[in-house]
Parts: sequence; C-alpha cells; structure tokens
Amino acid sequence: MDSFDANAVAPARETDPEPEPARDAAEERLRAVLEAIVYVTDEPLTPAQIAAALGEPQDRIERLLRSLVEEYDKPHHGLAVRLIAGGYKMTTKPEHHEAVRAFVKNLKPPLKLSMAALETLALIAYKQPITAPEIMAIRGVQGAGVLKTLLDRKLITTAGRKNVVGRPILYKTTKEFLVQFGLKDLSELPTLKEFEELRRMALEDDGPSSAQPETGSAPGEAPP
Amino acid sequence: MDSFDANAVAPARETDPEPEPARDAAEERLRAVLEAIVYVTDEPLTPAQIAAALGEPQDRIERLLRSLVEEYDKPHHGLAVRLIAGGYKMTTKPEHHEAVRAFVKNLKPPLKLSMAALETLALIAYKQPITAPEIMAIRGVQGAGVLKTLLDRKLITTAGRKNVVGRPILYKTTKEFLVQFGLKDLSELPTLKEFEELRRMALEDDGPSSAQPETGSAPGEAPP
Amino acid sequence: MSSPLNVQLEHYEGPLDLLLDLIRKQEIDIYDIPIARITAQYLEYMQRAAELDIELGAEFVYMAATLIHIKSRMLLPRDPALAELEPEEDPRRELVERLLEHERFKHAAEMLYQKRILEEAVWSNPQIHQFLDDEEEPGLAVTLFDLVKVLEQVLERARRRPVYEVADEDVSVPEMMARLKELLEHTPAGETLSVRELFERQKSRRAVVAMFLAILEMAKLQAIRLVQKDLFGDIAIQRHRRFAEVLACPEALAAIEEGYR
Repeated sequence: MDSFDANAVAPARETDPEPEPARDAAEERLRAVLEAIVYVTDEPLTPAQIAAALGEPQDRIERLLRSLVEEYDKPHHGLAVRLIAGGYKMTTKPEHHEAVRAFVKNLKPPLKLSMAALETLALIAYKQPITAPEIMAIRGVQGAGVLKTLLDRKLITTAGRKNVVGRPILYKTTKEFLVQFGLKDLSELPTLKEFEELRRMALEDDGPSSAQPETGSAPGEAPP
Repeated sequence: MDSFDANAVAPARETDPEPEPARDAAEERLRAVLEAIVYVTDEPLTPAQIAAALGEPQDRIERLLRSLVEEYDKPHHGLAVRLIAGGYKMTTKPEHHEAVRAFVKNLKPPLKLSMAALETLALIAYKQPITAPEIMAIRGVQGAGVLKTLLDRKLITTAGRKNVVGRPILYKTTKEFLVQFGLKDLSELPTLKEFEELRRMALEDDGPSSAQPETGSAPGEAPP
Repeated sequence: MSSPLNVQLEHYEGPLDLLLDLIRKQEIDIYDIPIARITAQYLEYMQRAAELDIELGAEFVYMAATLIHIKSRMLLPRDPALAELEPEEDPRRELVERLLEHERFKHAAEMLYQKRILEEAVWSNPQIHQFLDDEEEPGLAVTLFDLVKVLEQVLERARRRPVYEVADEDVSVPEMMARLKELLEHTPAGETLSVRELFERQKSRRAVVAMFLAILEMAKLQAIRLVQKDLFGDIAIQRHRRFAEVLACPEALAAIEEGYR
C-alpha cells in the first residue's frame, strides 16, 4: 500500500533510477511538512525562507516543493500549489470556481482596475523604475492620475528619485502586484521582444494584400 | 500520462472491481471539487449540505469524501481531511504541528506597524529631529509606547536634546529605516507636495469614465 | 476617401489609441504608414468629435500637428547631395516606434487583465492564525507611500483641531472652560470629545487638574453632558442642548471665576 503510493505521488522520483527506501521515508515526511506549511501560510514563501526556517538544504526543499506542485497539478486534485511572486502558495484551481464560490465565506473584494490603470501598470512592470513624466510620454496621455490608485492598492511603490532636473520620483511594481496577478516573477510577463515578433509574424502571415474577411468595414467601401 | 495519474491517485477505486473510465473522469472531477470545497470552508460541512449545493446524490458525495479522507490519511500527506461533528474539514496533521509551529515562529515577520506607530514614524521621518511633546502636539494623542516600539525596531534613534525647558529628547530616523523603505537617503522621501499632486491628478483623471473598466477596449480578447 | 470612422465615434484614451485603431482596422503595414491618408482620417475624427461637442485633450491637437509635420517632411524633395552624405531618416520612424511601444503595453495590459480573471476564480484559505500567538497585534504592512499618506492625514487632523495649547502652563479653570467651550463649538453636532484625549493633550499636571475641574463645572452648569458607552469605557463630552444658552449667561461664568480666585 505504502510503496504503491510513494511511487504514485512523486513524479520527481520517477527520474530517480534507484529508489532508496530509507531516504524515501524521510523525504516523505519532509514533503508532508512542506505540504502543511504551504497550506498554512498566507504569503507565498520562498524556498530560501522555508529552507532557513527548517534548517534544510535549499535544493532539497526546492525539489520537494516542485514535486508538490506536480502532484497537485494532476486533475484529480482541486487544489494547486503554485509558484507566485517567487514563493509557494496553496489555492483552489480556477476551473472549479463555480462550485467553490458557493462555499466561500468572505468574498474577496474584486480588484477593479480600468484599462488605463492596467496599461500604466504594465508599463511600470516593464520599464521600472520609471518616473511619472516618462509614463505620460509613452502613454501619450496626460494621465498619471492612475498612479495614486496603483499606489493605494499597493501594486506599485516608490523607488527613489531619478537624477534629472526636478528629481522626479521613480516607481516600481511590488510583490503584491505579482501576487494579485498570479505571476511567478517579472520575467513571466511576455518580453517586449516577444510582442514584437508576434506582431511581425502576424504581419507576415496576413501579408499586406490578404484582407481579412471578418473586419466588417473594408477600407475600400465608400463612406456614407 | 493521464492514465498513469488516474490509476495512481484514487485508492477508493482499488476496491472497485471494474473501473469504468467514463465515470472515472466525472468522479475525479467531482472529487477535485470536493477537495477544493473542504479546503476553502472553515466550518465542517456535512455531506448533505454539499450534496444540496452541488445537486449531487448524497451517497455519492459521502463515498467521495470518504475516499478523500483515505487519500489524505496516507503518510506522504501533511494535511488531513477529517470528519468533525458530522462534517468534513481540511486540517494539518497533528504530528506535524510542532514542525509547522516552529516554522511559523522562525519566519521573519514583514514590517508591520500599528496606525499609531505609523503616524509617529511619519512625523519623525518628515520633521526630524523632533521631540516627543512635539509629536504629541501634532498627533493630538499621547503615544509613549509607540516611541519605544519604534526604538526597539531600530527605526528611530535619539538625536540629542532640544534646548527648551525640560530639555526633551530629540528623535530621528535610522539607517535601518532607510533600508526598510528602500531609500538611499532622506531626500528620496516623497514630499507632501508630490503626494498632493498625485491626488490632484487622480481627481482629474478619474473623472466620469475611467473609474470602471472600459468595455470598449475589448479586454476580453486574448493577447497574441 | 475611405473612412473607418463611418459607424460611430469611438472613445479613445489618447491619440496613440486612435492612430493604432486606424492602422489596425485598415490592416495597414505599420512600418509603411500612408501618412497622408492616416492624417486625413485622424483630422476627420477630430472634426467629428468637435461637431458632437466631444472635448478632446490637448494631446490630440499636438498629435495632429505632429502628423502634419511628418506629412510635410515627406512631401519635401530631398537634396540628393545631402542624402548621399547623410541619408535622411524616415520621418515616420519615431511615431512608428511610439505606436509599437504603445501597442505592446496595450497587449500587456490585456494579459494582466486575463491573469486577474484567473486569480479572481481562485481562493486561498491560509490557517496561519492557528499557529500564531494571540498577543501579536494586528498591524499593517507599510510602504513609503503609506508614510506620506499618513503624514498628510495627521497634519490635516492637526490643522482642523482648534489651537488651544499654550506655552504658559499656568492655566486657570475659567480659562480652561473657555477653551473647552471653543473646542465644543468646533465639534460637529452629535459628535463627542474624548475626555481621555483631552487629558492627554495637557502638558502639565496643573493643566490636567484645570481641565478636570472645567469639565465638572460645565457639567454642573448643564452646558455639557458626559456619556460613557461601556463600563470602564472612555468618557465622551457632548454639548448639552442648553449649551449655548448657559454659556451665554455672564453671571454664571463670573460666579465660577470668582470661586477660583
């Protein structure tokens, strides 16, 4: 019974050619503790934090956490262990939201952000640290007003001042930003280069000539 | 990969003589939903409550909940699904409580301050060096304990005495304060004027339209 | 002239949004924008907006000027000799780069929006409170922005509070009564003053005693009411409905003044 489970649950060990039963029991226990820890904590915990607090080597912790992620990733689990903001955190899976919602006591307040706020946030995420005038210049709108909303929601914070005339305040995104958007880290945002390539590819595919049928108002048609 | 998972995970099915793949997928999904529900609720939920909410037969729910209990009972899990007062609830396993408690204790808490401490710290940061009576006069309340908290946390330190009657102690912020707030020096503190500027811009921008996400800019469309 | 604007006047956040929309709707190669056509369409949009009394920001006007400038530069014949020495940059290049960058952030914003939808469908139920000691006071995680926000609030609060603190600590009961009266006059109807806070604001023992006696005298005169919501709770001062009437009576005040002489 036990050995069956041990094989079943830890895909990480599948790559391990020789399973050592003695080590396995200790591993199993440590993984159980990690599961309990990830379940208990509210802030995503980094492997370094966990390793330090448990007095275990970080690579061991990381390996076990990864195997937890894989285990919960399987469809028979309704929970997930997720890597968010550089740390691990347990949540329900989004696909079960309809059933789960009915049982949630305190509904979290929705994070309502305007598209302008999201654009500014994206801009800061990519270009940080960045000043308000720089944001305005790129967005082409006189609208740094959303900055206060983003600051109030702790999605961005100040990051010193830029050494130019007027010494404007620099802004950067926070850990809360990663948490709220479920991002592992900033590198998870598609790079600007990737966007560029996608755009180019789209252009090449469509070609300059092939007008797409779904765009209703073909440019050739006469105006009213 | 899927078949491997499906066989590995559901011990309830081991007793089942004839596994039916079609039913299994639905069972798996329902059990995942139950796992998420049992995780999310704080009060133990009875099978009847869950069955009613999900519109499923109660015996099916009961059987799946029992299989969840069995699954989490295995030693590689640090969590348990327990039957308490006629209802089901997810908890950590008692045998790991010591480890979890020790872990939580070892976690370095983030910089958390009470409102009184925050107000006092703000005054010291912006008006330093400043005396306790001066802080009290501005805040309008006495907060002797707060200074001690801030001193203990090494966010402020003494800066001599003021040459007035009673020669009260002057306070200023420390290097630790700069570190905690990610500042190079005090000149990087945002000024009140800048703050007011932000607020003014927010008022202008958040005028009629941008408070709500705009439906026009099609956020529903998938990014490329 | 073909127009992609023939259905209705859409709302654009800024000129870059409008330009991008014109370009993408007509499937124009952004690296080779027909500047004359786009400029005409852009101006048409502005024209229609004006007709419909829709106010466009200054940035729309500025962009119009930029477009016209680019158009004129493209029309100007180049000096072949100069072109050989220093090949002229495409006048559209800077605009194209800005447009592309703008578009990237629009996509990134959409991606964030998607991510957020996913996060809203997800719940977490951390049980850390079961492992924390009870005495740990609930606090708030703090950013630099909080610091300046809080400072503003404190200063605002201080500004609204009537000034009654005195350097001279030798304050008499009638003087303290006068201050209390002034304070209460500035307190909105229905609101209360905290006795504890009043005491805490006094800088000397004498002042605390004077405040204490002043409160008692005013209560005796039925100028104020003392309210205590819970047993051992803070005592609050409220204006009595006869507040103005009583304190307008000079004899009563004079009698008290005499009593403390």
